[in-house]
Amino acid sequence: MAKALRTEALLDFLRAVQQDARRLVAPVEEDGLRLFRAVDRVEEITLAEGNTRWSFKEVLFPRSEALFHYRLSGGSVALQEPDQPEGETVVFGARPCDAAGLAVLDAVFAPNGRPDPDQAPEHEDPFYRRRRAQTTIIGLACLEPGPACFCTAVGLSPTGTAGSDLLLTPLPDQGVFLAEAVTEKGERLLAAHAHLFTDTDDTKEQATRAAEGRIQRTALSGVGGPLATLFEAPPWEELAARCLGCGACAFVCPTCHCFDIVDEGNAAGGSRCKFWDSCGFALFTAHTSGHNPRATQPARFRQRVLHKFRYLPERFGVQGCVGCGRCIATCPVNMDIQEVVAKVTG
Amino acid sequence: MANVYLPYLMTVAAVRDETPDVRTLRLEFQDESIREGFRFRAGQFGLYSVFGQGECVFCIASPDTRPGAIECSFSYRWGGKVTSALSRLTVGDTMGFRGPYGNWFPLDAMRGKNLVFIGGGIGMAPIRSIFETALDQRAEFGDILLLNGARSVSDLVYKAETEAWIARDDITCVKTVDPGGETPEWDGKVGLIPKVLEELAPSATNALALVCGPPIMIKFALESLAKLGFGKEQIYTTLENRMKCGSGQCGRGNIGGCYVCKDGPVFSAAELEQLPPEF
Amino acid sequence: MARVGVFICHCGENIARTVDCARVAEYAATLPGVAHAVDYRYMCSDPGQRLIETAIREHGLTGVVVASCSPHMHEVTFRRTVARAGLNPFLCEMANIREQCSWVHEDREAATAKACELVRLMVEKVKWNTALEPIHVPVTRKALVIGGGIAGIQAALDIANGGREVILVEKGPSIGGHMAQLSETFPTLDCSQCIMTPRMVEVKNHPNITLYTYAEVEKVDGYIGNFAVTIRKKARCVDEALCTGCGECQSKCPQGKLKTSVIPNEFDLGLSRRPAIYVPFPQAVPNVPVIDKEHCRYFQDGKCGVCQKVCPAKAVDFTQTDQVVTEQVGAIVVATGYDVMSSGEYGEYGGGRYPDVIDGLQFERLLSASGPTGGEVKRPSDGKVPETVVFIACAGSRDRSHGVPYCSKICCMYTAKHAMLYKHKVHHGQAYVFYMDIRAGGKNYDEFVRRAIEEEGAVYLRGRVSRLYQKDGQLIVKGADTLSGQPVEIAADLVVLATAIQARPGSDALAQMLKVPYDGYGFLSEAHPKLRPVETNSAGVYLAGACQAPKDIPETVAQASAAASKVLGLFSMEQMEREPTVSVVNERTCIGCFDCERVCPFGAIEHREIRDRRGNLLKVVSHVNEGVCAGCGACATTCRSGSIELRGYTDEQVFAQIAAVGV
Amino acid sequence: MMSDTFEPKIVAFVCNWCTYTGADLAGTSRMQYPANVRIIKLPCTGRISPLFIMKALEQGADGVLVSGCHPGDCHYTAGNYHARRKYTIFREMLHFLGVEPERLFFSWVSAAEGRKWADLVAEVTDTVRRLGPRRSAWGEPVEGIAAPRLSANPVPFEAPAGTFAAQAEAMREKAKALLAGGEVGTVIGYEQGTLPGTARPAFVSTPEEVDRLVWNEHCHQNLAVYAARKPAKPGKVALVVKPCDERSLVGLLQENRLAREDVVLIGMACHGVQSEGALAPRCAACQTRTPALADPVIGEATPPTATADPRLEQIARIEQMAPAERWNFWQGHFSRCLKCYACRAACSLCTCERCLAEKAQPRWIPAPPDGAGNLSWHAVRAWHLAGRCVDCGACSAACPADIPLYLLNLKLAQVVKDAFDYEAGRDPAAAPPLTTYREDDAQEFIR
Amino acid sequence: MSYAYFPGCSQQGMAAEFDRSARSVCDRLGIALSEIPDWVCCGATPAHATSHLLSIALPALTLAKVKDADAVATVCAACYSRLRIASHELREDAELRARVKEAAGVECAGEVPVRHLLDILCNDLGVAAIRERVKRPLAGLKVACYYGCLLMRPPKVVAFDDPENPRVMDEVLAAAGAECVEWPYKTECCGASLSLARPDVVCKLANDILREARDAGAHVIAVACPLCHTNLDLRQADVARQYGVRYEMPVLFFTQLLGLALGVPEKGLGLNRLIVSPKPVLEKLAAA
Repeated sequence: MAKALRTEALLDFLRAVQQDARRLVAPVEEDGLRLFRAVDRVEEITLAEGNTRWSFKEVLFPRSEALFHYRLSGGSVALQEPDQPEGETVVFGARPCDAAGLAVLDAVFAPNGRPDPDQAPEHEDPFYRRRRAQTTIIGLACLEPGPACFCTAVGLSPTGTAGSDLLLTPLPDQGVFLAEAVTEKGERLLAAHAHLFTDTDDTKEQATRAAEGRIQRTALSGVGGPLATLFEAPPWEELAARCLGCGACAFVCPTCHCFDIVDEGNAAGGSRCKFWDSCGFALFTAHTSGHNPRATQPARFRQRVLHKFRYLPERFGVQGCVGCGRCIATCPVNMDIQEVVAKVTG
Repeated sequence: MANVYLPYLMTVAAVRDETPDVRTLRLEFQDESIREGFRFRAGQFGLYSVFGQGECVFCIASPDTRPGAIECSFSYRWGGKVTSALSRLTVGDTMGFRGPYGNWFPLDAMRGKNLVFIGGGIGMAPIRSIFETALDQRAEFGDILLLNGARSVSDLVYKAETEAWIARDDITCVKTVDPGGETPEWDGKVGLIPKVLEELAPSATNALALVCGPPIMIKFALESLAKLGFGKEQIYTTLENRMKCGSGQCGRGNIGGCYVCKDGPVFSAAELEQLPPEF
Repeated sequence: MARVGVFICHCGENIARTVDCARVAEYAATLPGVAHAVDYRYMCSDPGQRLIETAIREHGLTGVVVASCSPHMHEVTFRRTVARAGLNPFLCEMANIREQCSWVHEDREAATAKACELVRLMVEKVKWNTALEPIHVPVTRKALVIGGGIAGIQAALDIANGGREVILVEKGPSIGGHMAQLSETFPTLDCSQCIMTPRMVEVKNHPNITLYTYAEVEKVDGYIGNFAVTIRKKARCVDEALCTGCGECQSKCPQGKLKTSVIPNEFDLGLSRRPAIYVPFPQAVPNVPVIDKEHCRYFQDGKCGVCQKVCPAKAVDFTQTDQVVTEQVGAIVVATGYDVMSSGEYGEYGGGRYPDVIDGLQFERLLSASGPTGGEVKRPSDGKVPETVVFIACAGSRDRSHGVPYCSKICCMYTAKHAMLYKHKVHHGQAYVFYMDIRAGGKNYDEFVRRAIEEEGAVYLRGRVSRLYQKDGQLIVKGADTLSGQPVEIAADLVVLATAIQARPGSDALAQMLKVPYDGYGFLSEAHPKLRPVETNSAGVYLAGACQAPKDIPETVAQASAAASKVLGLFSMEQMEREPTVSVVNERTCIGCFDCERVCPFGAIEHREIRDRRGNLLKVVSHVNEGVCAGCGACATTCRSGSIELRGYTDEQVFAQIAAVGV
Repeated sequence: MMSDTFEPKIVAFVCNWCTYTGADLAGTSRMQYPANVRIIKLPCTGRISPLFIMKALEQGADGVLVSGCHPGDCHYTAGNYHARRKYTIFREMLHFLGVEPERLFFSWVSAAEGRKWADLVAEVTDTVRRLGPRRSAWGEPVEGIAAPRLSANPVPFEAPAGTFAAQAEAMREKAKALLAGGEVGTVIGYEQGTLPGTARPAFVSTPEEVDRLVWNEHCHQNLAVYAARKPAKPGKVALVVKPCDERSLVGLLQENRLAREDVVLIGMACHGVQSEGALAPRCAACQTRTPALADPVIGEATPPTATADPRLEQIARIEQMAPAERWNFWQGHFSRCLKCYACRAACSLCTCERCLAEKAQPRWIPAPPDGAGNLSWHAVRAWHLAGRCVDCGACSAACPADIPLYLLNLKLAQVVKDAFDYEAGRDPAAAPPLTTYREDDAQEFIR
Repeated sequence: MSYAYFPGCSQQGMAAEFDRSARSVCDRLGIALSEIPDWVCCGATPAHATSHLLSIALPALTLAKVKDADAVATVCAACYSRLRIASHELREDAELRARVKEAAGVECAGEVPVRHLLDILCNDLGVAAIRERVKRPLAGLKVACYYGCLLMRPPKVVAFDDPENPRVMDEVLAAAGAECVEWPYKTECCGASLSLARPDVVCKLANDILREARDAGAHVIAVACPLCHTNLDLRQADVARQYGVRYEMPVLFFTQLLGLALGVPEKGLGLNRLIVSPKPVLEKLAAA
């Protein structure tokens, strides 16, 4: 039996969830663009259709964080762990594509127990693991996917449950949100606020068909194989000639996880900072000697495509691209990854 | 859960200038318990940090049979931020090390075989690690040949050790410099490594070759080994790439689908052939 | 980490009185990278320096910070100390805890705290210092002297006698300058021709001196030790090699009949006439005439050519053209001299209206034996011997309304000389001198002026002349005698104005060519008035004589010899040694926008092509000429990508100091 | 001075020849002055870079003093003249960003002015003490001050009917001719984007592909960004350029990044472009709508309107805010910066092989996209484009976080215009304003 | 060119003939003079000797009243000097403008230039225009043009000719047919306002001037300032008494001489008001 939440009761539900959690992160309007922020009052949350300018990835993989602090005095060095806030974070309004993106981040940062006997012991990112454990995702299905969206082309759905602990699917005609608990965290959440939910036998099939119907992008099924042989293929040159080499596509992407590590500080001490990086930058692979394995911009864009559509599926068994379309909407010169993959493998 | 990015605090026990821009540091773990427990395998790499300047990646140059302290050799010829900072360290200073990462030379597969070690310039560092590990259990192996080459006499790394190795009678050790790099009192060979290798013509039967050095040298060395009958799986090398995290997360060290930090840095020539020309 | 040694000086009580030196040393020891820190009473004393040397050797120091007085005081001292101990001198820095700390902060607590901070700043900086070696630049050991007056002649002779080649360039037809125009010179009254002509001949005959007269410097490229100077030798229309100096052409030149000739003789400042082909004065060196094309009938209307016909040596050649020569020289001495303000500038003294109101240089010509009147004092209007002569000092000098607020320094002396010589020539004549103050500061100078007053009977009236007008053949000079408080009126036959000494017109153009700064009056600016009077900010360019400021002959000759000694000093070394704190370009990141070239005041940035092994051009980048770079760092600040660094003040060094403040 | 009064920490950058010697003279004359100033010696004010001032503020200095030789006294003849122009612009930028003007001091102190130095230090210390400690760290918002918001009232976009189609046709003809005639190897123009109502750069190298080229109000990118690159295909490059794009080419010519004869310009008479569904703010008041350098100029431009540039009103609003409000306004926007460097990638004048942001030795601009890193990055980006930016709008359009970069660019362009009567992108032969000087440049802000 | 005319107090009193001749000359030469309505005294020497503010405020009162005129025309050297200096200082010094506004209640920024009639005649009208309108050239008359010390000083503010050797009046009267002699006392001081306090000094200075004019062969002296006129004309008797020399040198305003040349009837020129009558000279001239 599916559960339902009356549309008007949503804010009460969220206010209640906010009481129990350390913070509630949800999409708000700021300077004309929609971003995930920790909200003070639930009324700030915007429920409008469409997606935020970039995903809630930074709740789990912040754009910049200190790995540790070092103090220099005399000849000696003192290291100090960074302080990490304890307490539950609830992310509301995660679109199914963004939620599905967590699978990639989990695979890379917290492979937890993938048995690989002859590999050196797996190294997990403790910071990510702690944050991931203290985060609950309340997904919000899409009714009107945008022009750049192509989640269906990569095997996902605007009403998919992957990655969410609890998925709410708006059924405007019935005036309710269909609530599906996907994980025990979702179950616990429903249980904790059972009084707000009623049993219902409505389904989301009709909403799903309507939403999926709005996406006209051609499917990119099974592209991993053909891409393997197309490393040297000529189209990369033409397709990526206009790429300017910035990091916009990587930083708005829910699955991009590359980072750089740098020491910041002064003579007394400082901290070692990990922060977002992009394979689009020329210096990403440049050696100090000047040798650069990926010397041209098309080679760098090729790495972006192959990493998502071949290396991640091959090594981690996860789909590298969730089809949210943000990179297409954000790119100053409209580099369209779906178009490129379709052309290269077409 | 331990903070994997937190390096061990090391003290610089010894500093030795190999060449005008290559230096070897001997590092001791400041923390007793770690010094006892630290183990690594020859061929693995680590991240060396100078606090305030950053971290950079190169192999552990000392043999894994002599734990307790590690050595590393690095070039600061290109004036990199961290390598230059490392080059300014003096005995007694504190720095950081974390690792070991990546895979290692297949010591077990090498047992009972004749071994050919080829090191070009700073590439000699990983070779020395596995070479000395082998020497520490000499009996396990057949004939051992070491070819230590460099652009010029002053660029030759581990000069002292090489003399010691030449003096040993249970191995053959040859040193060579590129034509034009020799000096009047140079007593080693003069010639590019592949040419000298072909002159030495080690037999390929029941043999393994371990090669490290600049990409140009590896390319021609592999060809020479092939001429000498060495199969692709009989040749191993390590790849040097720009890496940041060491554990396959920062997305930086991949050549095609292969993550150098997790699937390497040691590769067989066969594996190398599969990789796309992205290194 | 570097192994820095910190040495805190007490400077007796000067620092210790308000800075707790022991505590600063203690603090320094805790700084990262400091291997040794000690304080001592007199760090710059011999034991103090030895203490540093032993510490360097014992502790294997890689950097030294001496916290004591200002680097302007002892930076050189301590860098030499460090060098003696085998450490590169540029790895030694000074923290100024005296002039900028102990002397200006009474509160002991605050002064000590600040001293600690200043030490930390310098310790952080020294960690990023790199060993620097002095720069060696090849030197062309040949000098160029511009200007053939006494200054140029003296400098050329000194340099030539120092065994170096010299090129002397003189704009006029002959060397000699203004001194050749003088009659006798103060304070010894020896005849200028007698003491100068031998020097001029010596210049002509000196094997090391190449003399270009009637020639001008057009362009100067290059830098100290490696100047390329373009010289235009104007066409004299007389072949110097053939001409014997017989003077036939001058006497036969139709334009030249002394009575009818209209061409004013510049040498006599218009008091006499000269032919179209002329030698400025009898003792001219070289004694080779020049054809003045404006006034020569052959050039103006194609007729005549008499000089060519009469010339026994067939030396006259109308077809001669300007010759442009380029000379490679290592140093340049500017000795272009001065000009005298024309009396016409002084309306209230009837300047330019009354012929008998003349300036000092014209009076010199009247006194000179080779002058237009053969040494007899005759007034220009009617040739009468003047019985009463009024000399007016400070005519133009020290007068803001005429744009010459400075004192021209030599007029008081030559006016006294004029009064004296006039008395010698016209025994019954009476000289009056209107003056404000007498400036006779040289050796035997004041005695000379006293002689003119007491023995020669010159009447010195302290006061300004208010008006001067002509009345029936005489010049009525109205002035005041401030000592007696009475107005004074003198009917004079001749008035001599001691007009102001000014810079040569065009001196600013020459200065710009040599990249030498000049002041508002056109005089070239010396590097430092007291410490480097004959050098300029443009390395390798030296000054001598009145081109730098008005001065008399003794001072000019002294400066000329000083400039020559500087040149000989420069040429004493095969290679010139220069401070290594110059800029250097990172050719990998330079994109060749050349903004650095636009801001470099010394033109030290050159273009360098980067080619690959097969020789095709990859890019053009900036390159710093270490011989010219003065180390100002304007390029390093202008370069957006940080591709050019100033050694000694690199971004790293400054960054470290700023970060040290943030601690 | 362990009293509880606030003791400001002041950093002084001084030139070695004049002010440092003047400070020494104050010492030898035993003139007393407060101990709050730490002196960092440089050879000349010409070497005192605005980056030093920024780094001192980032490291927490409460006040920064810069002092050197009086104009005309410079030991290197022109160091202080160049420095004066740099400070004129950089100081205005820091004020515009919200740094209190009373924290920055500039002065000329000669070697003989020991007294002036002592009095200056006393005055600076007293001023900063009264101003109080820094209200927030570099790049962090000031507690308790709301970040004001600016509203933008977009102007609807309308172009005369039919003009685009005619121009597009003529442009394609020209492109075909150029390619067919072999005069150029590549034509870089615009083609239809994959999202509705978008256009994107297109690289066309054969006459047949020319039909992909379009021309409409969505063609807002500045194609001059590709001018400084080596073309993939051999032969010259033809660029389709609007007047503002062309102005950035003038900048590239001034900086030797390309030779005029290497590029053929297909000039498009402009009707303004669309951004976020309305007329782009920069086009509302644009006065130069017909390309000046381009060889063929295609079509007739819509005559410029008399409407005032709406962004100037926004700049005026920002200037009226109190420093703390201005500061929070900018920290609010910069807090969204991801350091994706799209602004740099889209800017046709950002042609450095290695940007200062990537220079690690030393790292003037902290690398992480946190408070200090973002503020330093945006300060240096605007500073490096002062007197060079031609207001082509590419950076603001490319920014995924919609940071109003055009406000910074426009403000500094105004400062350069008022102070040095110079406009970027007009004359390829002109010397960029920061590489030259006039002896009578304004300096009323220098003590 | 339209001129706002400022006669000045002397020209209504002891130097009425200067004003009358000036108006007739301008009339004959087609120069439109429109008198400034209820102008006030320019303050002359006493004003700036006592209070700087007063010396500026008084001219400001008049200058403020000047409406739509290209320039202010003056004839008397003292008026010209005061008005010109006042308008110069008002232009340069905003703070002074404020104090004048507060003291005199008028807002004046000295925009309208102040010109002397000689300047207008020579530089605006031009000497040729004058020569054309001359009816009875002063042929044979030798004139010593006397400028006085005030007209051209201080040069930076007031001079419209070479302060040491002015030529303006010479050219105007030469155009009128007279022969202007070269003499050195053109710009020597005549003693000005010492006329009352120290007549002995005035006599000494006047004597020098008259002597030099006589020695230069001048028949008459032309002046452009009522005070100079008084000291040279009125004081000739005292000079004779003090120095025993009777010069009988007529001293006329340059406008009177110019008027004669332009055919203005003598009555219109106020020749009868002069102490040393010019009649004998003029008659001798007419006879020649």
